[in-house]
Amino acid sequence: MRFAFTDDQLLFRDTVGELFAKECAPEAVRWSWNDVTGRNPELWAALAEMGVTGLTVPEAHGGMGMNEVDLLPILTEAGRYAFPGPIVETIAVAAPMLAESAPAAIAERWLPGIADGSVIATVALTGQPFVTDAHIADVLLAQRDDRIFAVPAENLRLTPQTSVDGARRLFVAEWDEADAELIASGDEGLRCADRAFNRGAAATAAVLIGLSEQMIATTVAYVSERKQFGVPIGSFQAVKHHLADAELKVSFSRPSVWNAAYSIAHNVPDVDRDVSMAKCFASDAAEVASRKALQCHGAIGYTTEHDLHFWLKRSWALAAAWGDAAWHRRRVAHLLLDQG
Amino acid sequence: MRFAFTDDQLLFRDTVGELFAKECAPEAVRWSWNDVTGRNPELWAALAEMGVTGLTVPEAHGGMGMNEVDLLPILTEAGRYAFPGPIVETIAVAAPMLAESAPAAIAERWLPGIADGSVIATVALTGQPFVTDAHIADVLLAQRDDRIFAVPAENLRLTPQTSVDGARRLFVAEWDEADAELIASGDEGLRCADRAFNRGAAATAAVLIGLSEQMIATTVAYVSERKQFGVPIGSFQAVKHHLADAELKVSFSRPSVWNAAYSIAHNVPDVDRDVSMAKCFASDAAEVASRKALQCHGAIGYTTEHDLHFWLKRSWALAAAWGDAAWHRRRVAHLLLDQG
Amino acid sequence: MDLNFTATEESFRAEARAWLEANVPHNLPSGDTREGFDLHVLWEKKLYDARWSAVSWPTEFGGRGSSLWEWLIFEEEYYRAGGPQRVTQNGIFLLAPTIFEFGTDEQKATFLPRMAAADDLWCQGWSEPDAGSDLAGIKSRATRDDAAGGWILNGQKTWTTRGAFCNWVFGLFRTDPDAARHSGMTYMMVPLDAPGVTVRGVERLDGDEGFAEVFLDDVFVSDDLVLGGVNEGWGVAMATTSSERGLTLRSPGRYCAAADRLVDLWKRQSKIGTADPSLRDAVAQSWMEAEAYRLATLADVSGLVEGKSSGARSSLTKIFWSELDVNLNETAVRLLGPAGELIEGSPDAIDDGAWMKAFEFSLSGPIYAGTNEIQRNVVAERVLGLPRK
Amino acid sequence: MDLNFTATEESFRAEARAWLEANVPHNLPSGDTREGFDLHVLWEKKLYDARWSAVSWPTEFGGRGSSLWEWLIFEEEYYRAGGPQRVTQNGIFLLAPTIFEFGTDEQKATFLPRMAAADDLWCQGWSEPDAGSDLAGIKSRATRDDAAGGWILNGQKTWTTRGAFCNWVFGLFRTDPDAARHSGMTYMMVPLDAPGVTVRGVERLDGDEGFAEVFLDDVFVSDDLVLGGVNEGWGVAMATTSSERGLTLRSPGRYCAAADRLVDLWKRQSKIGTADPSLRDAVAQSWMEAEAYRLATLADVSGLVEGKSSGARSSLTKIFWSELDVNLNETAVRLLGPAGELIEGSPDAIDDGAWMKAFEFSLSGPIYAGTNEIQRNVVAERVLGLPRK
Repeated sequence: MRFAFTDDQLLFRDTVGELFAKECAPEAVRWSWNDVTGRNPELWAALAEMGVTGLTVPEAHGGMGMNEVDLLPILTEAGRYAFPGPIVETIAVAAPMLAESAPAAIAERWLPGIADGSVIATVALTGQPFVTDAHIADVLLAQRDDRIFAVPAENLRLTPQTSVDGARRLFVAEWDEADAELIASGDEGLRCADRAFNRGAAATAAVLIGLSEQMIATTVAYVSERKQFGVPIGSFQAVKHHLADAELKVSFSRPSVWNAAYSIAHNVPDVDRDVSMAKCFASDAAEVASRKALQCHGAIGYTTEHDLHFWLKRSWALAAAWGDAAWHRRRVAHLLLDQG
Repeated sequence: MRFAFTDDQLLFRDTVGELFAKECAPEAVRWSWNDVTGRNPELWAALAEMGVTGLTVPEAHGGMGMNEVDLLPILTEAGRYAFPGPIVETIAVAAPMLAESAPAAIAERWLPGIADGSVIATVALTGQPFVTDAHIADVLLAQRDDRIFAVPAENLRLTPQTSVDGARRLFVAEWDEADAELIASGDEGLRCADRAFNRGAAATAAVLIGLSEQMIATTVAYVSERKQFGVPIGSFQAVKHHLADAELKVSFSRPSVWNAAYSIAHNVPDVDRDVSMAKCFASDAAEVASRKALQCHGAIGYTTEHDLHFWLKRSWALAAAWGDAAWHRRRVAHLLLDQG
Repeated sequence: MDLNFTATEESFRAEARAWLEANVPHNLPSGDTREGFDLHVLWEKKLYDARWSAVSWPTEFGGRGSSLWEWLIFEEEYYRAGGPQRVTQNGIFLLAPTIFEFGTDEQKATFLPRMAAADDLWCQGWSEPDAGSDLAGIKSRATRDDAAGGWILNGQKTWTTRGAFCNWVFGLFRTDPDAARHSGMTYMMVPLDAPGVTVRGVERLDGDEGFAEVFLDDVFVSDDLVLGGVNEGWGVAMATTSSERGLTLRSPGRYCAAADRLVDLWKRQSKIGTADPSLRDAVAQSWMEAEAYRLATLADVSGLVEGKSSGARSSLTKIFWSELDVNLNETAVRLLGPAGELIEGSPDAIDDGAWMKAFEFSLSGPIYAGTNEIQRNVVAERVLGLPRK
Repeated sequence: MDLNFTATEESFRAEARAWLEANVPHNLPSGDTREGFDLHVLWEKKLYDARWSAVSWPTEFGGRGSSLWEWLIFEEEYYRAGGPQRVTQNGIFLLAPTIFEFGTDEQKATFLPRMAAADDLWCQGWSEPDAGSDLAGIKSRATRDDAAGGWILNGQKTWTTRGAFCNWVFGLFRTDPDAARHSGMTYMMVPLDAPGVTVRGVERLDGDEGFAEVFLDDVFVSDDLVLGGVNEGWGVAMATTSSERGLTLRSPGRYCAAADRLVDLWKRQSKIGTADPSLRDAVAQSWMEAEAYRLATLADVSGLVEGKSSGARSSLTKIFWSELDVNLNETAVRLLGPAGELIEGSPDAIDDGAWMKAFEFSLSGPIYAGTNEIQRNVVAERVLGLPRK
């Protein structure tokens, strides 16, 4: 029993974190809101260079063949910096879908490109009407009933939607089956979709942990400086308890996210339950952290001139994406209560 | 439009409140826990003397012919003093049941006694397995399917139960229809039961308001005196906010209870919704007030030597009685959402 | 206790309803943008022309002399009809009650009719960079100019709602620099077109230019623009902030209408099978909270018409409406599922993103008009009597 | 990351499970009553005879020298088997870690084996009438008696759990009356049968005589009963209170077992059609909170075995387990509907009133071992680094 990361895993995470710190400062997020594509290909290339985009790609396809336990701490760093881009979709979801379920030719068509950064993939499972980053994707992995397809980008008809998070780019994507490659169908298709959903939910939970940690850190810094009534507002017990509440939520969500990573990587029997618990807790924690962060910032946090809103809005969007807390709590309830 | 009590109503309430203050001090509640019957006939007689037991009895049967708007503020006083006895059952529920639904002979058998204090009545509607105060009751008004009966006490077989609130006396009551007087049946029986249930729920909500107000008042007094770290603990912001939260809950529950009283008295079309809202809010408020009161008292509140626990335990019992907050919230949801 | 309105009140309601149904504009752009603001002002002028802009004011100032009950009825009908936000709000609902209480006859005659007619548009200038929750910390100062018969203002105000679009601001200025924190301040009304005033718009969380910073650089204000006594501004301001927390700023009609729309949203989402069953209780709870606010207001107004002030209990009111507003809109956004994050203009946004916008706006409620932390202190200390320390 | 136990650990689990299944007594009366306490002591002696009373201690003191992982496994199995409360808890889980850290070899040899064997039964004496959350406010004093080689104690301790049934108490006494608040205190172990000691039982919320007041009137305590240095008691006590907040007092096995019983209760109530559908989410939430506590503990222990202390984060742990315990038991009581208020001995009480009793007990969690308000201050100041003021 060892519920901890290896030194290598932590080093990898920290190295990627340093890249984000340098290349994905708040000004970069602000740029993403205002730019037409909102995506920085050089930063994606740098991630590829480090091996991040190929982290989950099998070695046979030019990747590192690692798993969720290696990946999720890196996604938490992506959350900490509110990184704009399809890191969850391409690396956490699409690559393993292709590696696990796609016929060899299809896998070979896309996976080496994911590994070297030249291919960006995004995902649309049943129940996900809005596809992220379809405007820069090379391929969409999409579910239609019990069938999973790879749809090359040139065959997609996109309608842009507008998210409250200006750095998130959402689309409705239409396509014809004739223009798509079948990856899996029947029970295998559903299994592929289930595993993809679990991966997306757990990966998003990891991002939410990073967002939450950063909102708490930013707020701690602000309330330690900001003075009212002659003292830092962080010395008021009400402010202390707001932030302690947020820290409590995040502290007891984090282990459940690492456990979900392990359960997916090792395909343990309770993987659905573990993933849903992780997403439920991480979504709830992000809601609490974002609420407390805004309240403790006061009016300054309520402007777009301040950076806080990038984290708030990403938190709202991701808390709801891949199933919100209520949806996942219901799945856990079903698994616990409706049998035996 | 005037959503306020008359001076006469307030005077009546205050007069009864003064009686409770004198005759139902905490030592009287403590006595009730330890006494065999736990009921003080002299205090009941004093209530009868004042007209309280006959408040809802029609004048033709020797009562005052008043309604819920007159009665509920008095029940809030009963809650404030944690009065032990079947004041809700006899006055708020049984008397109106008999007055509205019973054949003249049955009404005449019991109502004058309720008015003059010589008859105590209790109630068992469907879904209420435990009958309060059956040990001192003269008559039980009981529902069986769509029929409502008056069962004289001598025909009841009682099994005592033990409540966490030692001043509450609960029983399982068994009886044979042959030994009971039919009050109403069919649609009329169900209507009688519905109105009785609404009356019990609203009356209990009024009691909960009094319990909550008293828990807040007691706690304010305690934290203003008790010192730690060299200052009254009531000067700490966390303690202030605990009590402000409780006050907030009670302040916005109280009007809904008065509204329920009005809706019952005037049989407005939305009476079910209004009553359920009142009980839902009052139950929630009492849970919050009891939680905050205990937390702010600390260990001293966690002993039976201190009086606080009388209020805590009554609150827990009554928050659950006559439908708990969740049950009534569901009824409101049904009324709002399942039509149209 | 009598929960019926009189026949006169009911006919007032009928008149208001008929007029609003015929005239309320729909789909106005946000009043917190330049373009939207101008359209809202046109609507305000229309309201005024039909004497609905300030129903409770005496007719001489542009109102109808309506009772508080009729005012409540009008508010119910206004929001039930889907009436747009009131960009005159800070004047009519906050400054005006203060003018009625503290203003001279001349001030009333000068300012109130122009306010009712939306000829003057008012914003408030309470907060400063170092005076938010700690309102007594304001530093903007007014220096006496006896010769000119007035004051020279210097300093900065911030978080001034719609400041970039209004032509007047009211607020506190320090007139006696040596006085203790709560003393030595004076309540003044300042024309934003006066020389020395600079206004900079600030974008709000939802992207609207809803805030402004107001910089004052040797701005002259004549004596007739002082409201209440010199150095007595704190007491005058408390009257305004009490209006801000209580009845006049946030009538229950607004929340009851929102709760009804939430119920309608639930039914629509149910019909297409996407209503989250876990949210059923939350929808009912939000509806009940709006109704509880309505009932509490009926009780308050019943007291007010008999001369009983609710005093510090207005802090309870402010906490309650601000938190119910957050709960209600959060529930709605959750009900929308994946579409919850879509905003105005997004093709698949339900109700054109109005719920997310309302949710964002609701989050300011626990912050402005005195944070809810401060309000809870006030409740503890002034309603319950806990020691201040 | 490897979430499997080793073969050795699994065989330890199997041995524990088999022994517990064969030996755990059921339906013991509460250990917080005189009669129940004696029966619990018999059970503790049986545990000791099979060397299960303190598995993580070295064998020389009566343990098995088990690893922290094995200790966790034993706790899981103990509560899964329905093992009764541990009346030796304040000795084995709170005092013993302090003796291991600060005690002399002689103290270890004297006290630990008797503690493991339940020959000595320990209670703690932290709180005093004026020193609750403010532990540094204690006034009980120890006066030096050089001639006799010890100290003369005077004062009063309160909220001493099971104090009326134990024969030893440990706590802090002021040995230097002139020192600052946190200094000048010494940690002492006091025999309750010493002359000058009076113990008065106090009835707890649930009716059990679970508390005691301990009055000390010129009680002599010899030097070998001082734990750690004279005047260094605060630091020694902090080690004990840290155990109290964290791992050793409240192992996750206890909450996971309770959560499993809650799930079972839901299924039973469902079967008879009385499970409140609104509580379904709450049952799942409670189960997840217990599981989250288990996972957080696995992470903590993974750090501990590599020498990383969790430090002030133990305050987060204390808040979490105390609040999850309240939520869990409150959910259970609500699930019982009208039977929720029935207690032990009531004919129709479900599970003989155990849920209400557990709910009542859970309410003490946010109070004892440092109120959760104090713990939140600690989290804010020492985990997050907010200014103390």
